[in-house]
Amino acid sequence: MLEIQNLTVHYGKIRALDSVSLEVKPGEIVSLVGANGAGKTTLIWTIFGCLKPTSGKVIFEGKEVPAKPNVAAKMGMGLSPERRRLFPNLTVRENLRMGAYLRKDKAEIARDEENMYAMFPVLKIRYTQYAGTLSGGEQQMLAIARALMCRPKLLLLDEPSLGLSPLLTEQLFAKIPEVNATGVGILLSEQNAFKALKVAHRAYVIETGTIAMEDTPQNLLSSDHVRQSYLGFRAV
Amino acid sequence: GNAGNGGATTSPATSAQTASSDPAPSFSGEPIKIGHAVALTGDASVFGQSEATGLELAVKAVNEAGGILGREVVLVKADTRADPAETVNAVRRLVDQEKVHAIIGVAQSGVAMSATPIVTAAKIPMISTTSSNPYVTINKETGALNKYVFRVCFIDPYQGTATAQYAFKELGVKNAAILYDVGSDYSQWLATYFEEAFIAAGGTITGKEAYRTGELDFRAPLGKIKETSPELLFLPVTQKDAALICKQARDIKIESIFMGGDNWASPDILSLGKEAVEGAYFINLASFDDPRIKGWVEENKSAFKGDVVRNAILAYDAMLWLADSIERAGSTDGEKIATELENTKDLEVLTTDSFNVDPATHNPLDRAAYIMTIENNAFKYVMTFAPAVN
Amino acid sequence: MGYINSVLTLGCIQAVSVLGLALFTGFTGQFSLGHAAFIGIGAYVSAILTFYYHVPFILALILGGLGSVVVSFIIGVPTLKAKLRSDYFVIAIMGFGEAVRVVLENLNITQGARGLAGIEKYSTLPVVILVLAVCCWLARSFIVSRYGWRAIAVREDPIAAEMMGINLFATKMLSLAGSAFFCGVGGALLAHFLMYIQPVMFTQVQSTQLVAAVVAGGIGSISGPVIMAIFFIALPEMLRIANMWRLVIYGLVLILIMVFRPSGLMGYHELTELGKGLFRRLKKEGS
Amino acid sequence: MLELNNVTKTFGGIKAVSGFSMKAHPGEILGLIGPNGAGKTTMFNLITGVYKPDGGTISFDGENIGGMAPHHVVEKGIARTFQNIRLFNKLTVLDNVKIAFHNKLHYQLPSAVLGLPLVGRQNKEIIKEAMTYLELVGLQDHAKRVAGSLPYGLSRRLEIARALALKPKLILLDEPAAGMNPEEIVDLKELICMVHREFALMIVLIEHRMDLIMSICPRIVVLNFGTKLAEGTPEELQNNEEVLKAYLGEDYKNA
Amino acid sequence: MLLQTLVTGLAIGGVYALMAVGYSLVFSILNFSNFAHGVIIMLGAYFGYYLCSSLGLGIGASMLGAMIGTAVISILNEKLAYRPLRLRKAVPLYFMISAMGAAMFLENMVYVTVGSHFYSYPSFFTGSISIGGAYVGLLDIVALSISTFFIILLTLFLNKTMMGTAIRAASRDMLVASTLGVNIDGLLMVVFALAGGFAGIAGVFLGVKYLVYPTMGVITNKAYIAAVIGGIGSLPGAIVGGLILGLVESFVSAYISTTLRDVFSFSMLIILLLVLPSGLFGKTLDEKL
Ligand SMILES: Nc1ncnc2c1ncn2[C@@H]1O[C@H](COP(=O)(O)OP(=O)(O)OP(=O)(O)O)[C@@H](O)[C@H]1O
Ligand SMILES: Nc1ncnc2c1ncn2[C@@H]1O[C@H](COP(=O)(O)OP(=O)(O)OP(=O)(O)O)[C@@H](O)[C@H]1O
Ligand SMILES: [Mg+2]
Ligand SMILES: [Mg+2]
Repeated sequence: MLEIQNLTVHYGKIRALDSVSLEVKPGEIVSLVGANGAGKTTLIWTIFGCLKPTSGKVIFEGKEVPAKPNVAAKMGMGLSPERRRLFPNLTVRENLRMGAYLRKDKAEIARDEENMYAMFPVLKIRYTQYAGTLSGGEQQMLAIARALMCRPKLLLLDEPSLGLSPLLTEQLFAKIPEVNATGVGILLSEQNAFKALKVAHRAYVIETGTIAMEDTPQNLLSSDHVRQSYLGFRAV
Repeated sequence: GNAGNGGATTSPATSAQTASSDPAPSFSGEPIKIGHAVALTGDASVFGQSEATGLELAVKAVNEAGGILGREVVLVKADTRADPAETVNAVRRLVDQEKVHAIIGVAQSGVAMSATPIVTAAKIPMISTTSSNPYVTINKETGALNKYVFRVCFIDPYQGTATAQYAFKELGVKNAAILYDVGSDYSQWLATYFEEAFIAAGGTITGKEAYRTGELDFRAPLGKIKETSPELLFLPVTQKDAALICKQARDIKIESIFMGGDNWASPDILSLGKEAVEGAYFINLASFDDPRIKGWVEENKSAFKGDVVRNAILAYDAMLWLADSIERAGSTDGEKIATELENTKDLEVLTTDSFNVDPATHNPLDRAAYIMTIENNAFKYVMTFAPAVN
Repeated sequence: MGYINSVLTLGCIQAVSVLGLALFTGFTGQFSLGHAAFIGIGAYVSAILTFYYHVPFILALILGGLGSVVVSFIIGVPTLKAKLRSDYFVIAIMGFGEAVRVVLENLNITQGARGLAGIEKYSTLPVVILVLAVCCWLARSFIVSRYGWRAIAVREDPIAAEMMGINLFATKMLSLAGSAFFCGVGGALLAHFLMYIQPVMFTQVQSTQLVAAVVAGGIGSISGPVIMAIFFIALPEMLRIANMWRLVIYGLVLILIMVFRPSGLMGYHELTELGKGLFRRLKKEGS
Repeated sequence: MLELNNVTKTFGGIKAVSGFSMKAHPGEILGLIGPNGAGKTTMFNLITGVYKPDGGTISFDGENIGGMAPHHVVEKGIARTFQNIRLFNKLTVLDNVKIAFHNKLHYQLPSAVLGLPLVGRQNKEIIKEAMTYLELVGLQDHAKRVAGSLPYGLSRRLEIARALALKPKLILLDEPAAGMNPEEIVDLKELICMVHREFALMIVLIEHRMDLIMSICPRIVVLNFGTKLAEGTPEELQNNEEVLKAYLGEDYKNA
Repeated sequence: MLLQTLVTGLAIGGVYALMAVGYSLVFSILNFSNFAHGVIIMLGAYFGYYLCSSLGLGIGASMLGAMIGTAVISILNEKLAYRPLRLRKAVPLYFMISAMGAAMFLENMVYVTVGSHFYSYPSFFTGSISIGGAYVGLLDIVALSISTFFIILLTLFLNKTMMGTAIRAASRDMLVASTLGVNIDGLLMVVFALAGGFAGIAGVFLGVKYLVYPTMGVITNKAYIAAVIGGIGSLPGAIVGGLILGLVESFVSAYISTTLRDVFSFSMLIILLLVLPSGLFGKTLDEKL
């Protein structure tokens, strides 16, 4: 459903991504693993049309995605961005409603809103609070919920577990396959590499802007390189 | 009513008109350059733009009559925006870059004052059209005369006195109020002189209120004035402010007679003030009803498709004065021109047959104060008033 | 000669004031639409001193600057202490500028709107260039010192700055006072150049032009705003031929600068080399 | 010593912290954990003077610092990092650290404004010192980069370097490991242990990454709904049913 | 006199409020003070003037025409002077400078093309009602009611519709708003059209009440102050702020001094901000750390 061909992205003169190709097939969960500064966030922003690539293409369901985020959203992508990026001056509820900006089905939206509250009960308690005053973890929940409110065909999650308590992280990673089961493709960039690999169908390892490996999670989890560089098992 | 001098003398303007049918005169030598420092933009540009038309006509007339000293007269304009700092650059440019031989314009007193040091240092004579502050031509501290600075208009004390005395003596008004603009030197001076003269004449000032430049709503100070029920309200302010004040005063039922200074002499006041300014009086430097200049005004109107304000007429006078003086000086030497400007006697200009200059002050002598009124939404000449000076 | 000289002199005088605003806006990140008031105070204080009391020009120049500093506390202490949001501060200081003008119009010693004429001429081009050079040195030294670091930190992130032990109020107030000083000196120079001052010369339009020069010259740069100050004075003069159209063009130029060089002429340039690098850069620009 | 006594903070009806007491001793690394919204960050904000406590006292080295202006708190020797990173984004990495020394320089305003040579000399020394802090966190090669262009993980390190450069007695770290992978967390662990040793620092650490907190904090305080839920060693907490239920999740029992 | 002063103050305040709304609106999304707002008000006054005096249209039609005219100018202003900055993610300061450039450009365009003459509208709503000795202008009543009506409408739009929510969201994070499907260009067109439309109404009322001339936009400074009193970005604040400023001005003028009026209203502004640092209705959203 998502196909990326030879994507190269620059920040000024600095090359952040170098000819990256990658694919998310329908109904798949794909994880991105990589060190700080490898280029995961850059890749995700570029997929969504927020950054203009120097060369290469992003193709979603057979159509090229232009460098216009609102068009990408219309095509059926949803994003939970790194650093949350909520609208601090809107209430929790309004943030959720903004997630459903493109949807017209009022009743469905209301139902989804209830679903989000069920998933993150604390949001329900705080629904009239300004998003800017939520705690870090609460904000992260809201960012994920807002992305889900889009009802996307493809969900891009950039570090969704950031700042969540261990308990909630468990719940989140339990939720991801559930969402996926409804037919939503998921591209997941996550530092908690164990969990990210466990939940994925396939994974890519990004190193300084290029794809270093592509494999099944089982294989990656047993690769020495991955274990040493990303899972914290140091060679003795 | 008619202009004091009655009969239709041939004004230079009309002679220029007849001359235009002649073949163009041939000039010899370098042209004589006259600088025109004028507000072409900004709020004061209403006057500046019209002043430019008057000066252009004057230069045309002078050239058609053979130029000065047989040389062509050319005009160089520089925008002052009526801003003192801007004026320094404009006048410097005229003096140093354009090498003009004399300067006309600098219509506002503040603007003229910032130009004074420059022309004095460069020995370039400057005739101001409408700066009526006495200290434009005289150094306030030392009392010394600014040798190169002249003006064609009357000064504020004269104007203030004339309006006050006219109001007291001719209109029979015994008490008056003043509303003026503290942000404007012109308005401050005029208010002061009016007040002094009116009290000296035996009247009472019931209220003196002020506002700041840029004000649009005058109901508050007017409300205070209304409480004192003056017979006359003196408004030494711009035509725009005057029109608004009159309107708003009538709105809150102030029944006083309105009276203003020469700044009222723009057709704007008629179109803006409408009924509210009916019956108001003001003093002017020229009367448009004056048969001497009626033809000229028409000519100007048809040539430039705009309303004529007094600055155009004064600029025209200034140019004729300057031309005559250069002719008599026999050269473009600034010092000599200044001396001749100072010694001008009984010169025929657009507004009068005998234009005289006071050598001690560089002010014109016996400049007539035309009392005007507004009737049927038009200016109407009432009389020429000469105040008694003690 | 005299004309070019006069335009340059005015340009350099403006540059001194712009330098002040560069400290406040460019380096401390506080926007202001009232700095013309400080120019006015400097102009009147110094002119009154030389005119009525025959104080030597140098002293009058410095006292003019200090006069503005004193006044800057009147507006600075309440507003900066209250941690006003920047937009509120802008409007407050704009109102303050107007209020100062009202006072100037109503005092006897300033001779009100009639203006103060007959001020001695001291601001010749060499004098003005000298003062500008000294001011540039002072401003540069300030910026590369720890006081400048504090200002820059406040501009970048006031909250983080506070968490690094920076006193927000003291830092902003110091910048405001410093900028008022430069504006005051600029005003003193102006008074002794024009030889005539009037309250209407110190309006919000003048403040606007200061801001325009700072931003067009580049936030976080000293050289940029100085160059732009002179350019913006010279521009209307260069466009005199265009006459009526010159202010239309001036406005257009302002937009174009923002559109095509949004961080100004030298935006952040000296900033990235804060400290030693800045010095090297200034040297390079100088040559 | 940092001592919180019965501290309370409410936001329009929400009790973010209520009647919380805690002690941290010199040279200690104290862990602070708890569910999202438990009030951990609020606690840091109270200590550093961002918020005024509604009740209770906060004292540091015997002095009451509750409600003191943030820049005064810093002067007492407390530095912090932020949960949502706050760097001077447009400045270079080096400048970010350098600014921390603003109070450590010895010249005064007059010499600064006149640009006397001693100013330059002192500044130069400071730059050298700032570099050592960058080396400490492994950012020496990025010194000239603009801080805003750093990826998330490196930004966190820069924040730590900047806080250390203030030479505090107590440093408050708010989720320093967020955005790091397990391998990077190992590095961070070493970094924290090292600065703790070298600078004899007192550290209070908020973290949700148990691999970090369980391995370096001898003592951990658990916060829930603004009050203390438990306190103890990592082992104790991993077997505390309430903590498991509210925070760690049942999975942790086996770990 | 007390009553008259009150009425005068309310009438002036109504005009300030009307001008403050458009300014507040743009501020609320782009977070910068749109200093071109005053000039657009001035253009509105000119459009209205030409429509009713040259084409002889009625006041209603003229106002509608002026609103359309200023809306178009306002949109163009955004497209040419602000959009490029927006795309580069410039800080508000740059927008302000660009706005100043736009203001200078437009104002001097008027000088060059139309000239510096003053114009006055044909008389509309000239009557006045006497209430206990105070004269209330019919025009003022009409202006105040029309502006209140529109402002209420606008407030409902911003707070109750999805588009309004999107406007507020985009004011903090345009990029993320667009990832949710918001068309930022389209949204800003709506915002600037609305702000322009309000400028048009304000211009026509100013023109009818006072005069039409190129520098009339300067009075908008008062509107900025009114907006701050009410809390920038808050529309009810704009109304209340305008009325308060108008009242303070007219009372100071009437009972203390006309010339020192600005000193008093300024001092009042400072004192108010000391007590309420974000104005009467402004929200302080302290950033959470
Ligand atoms: N605005 C920017 N300007 C310049 N360089 C940038 C910018 N943003 C990111 N970079 C650089 O691009 C590279 C990739 O960064 P990116 O944020 O995509 O990494 P990441 O894999 O998401 O890292 P992390 O796990 O820390 O979030 C890094 O080297 C980073 O420094
Ligand atoms: N300014 C505020 N207004 C209203 N509520 C607030 C404000 N600040 C914090 N809160 C609430 O107080 C509670 C505590 O927040 P705090 O940030 O301290 O949580 P935390 O323990 O740091 O959580 P996390 O682990 O998610 O960062 C939260 O529920 C939050 O919504
Ligand atoms: Mg990332
Ligand atoms: Mg937190």
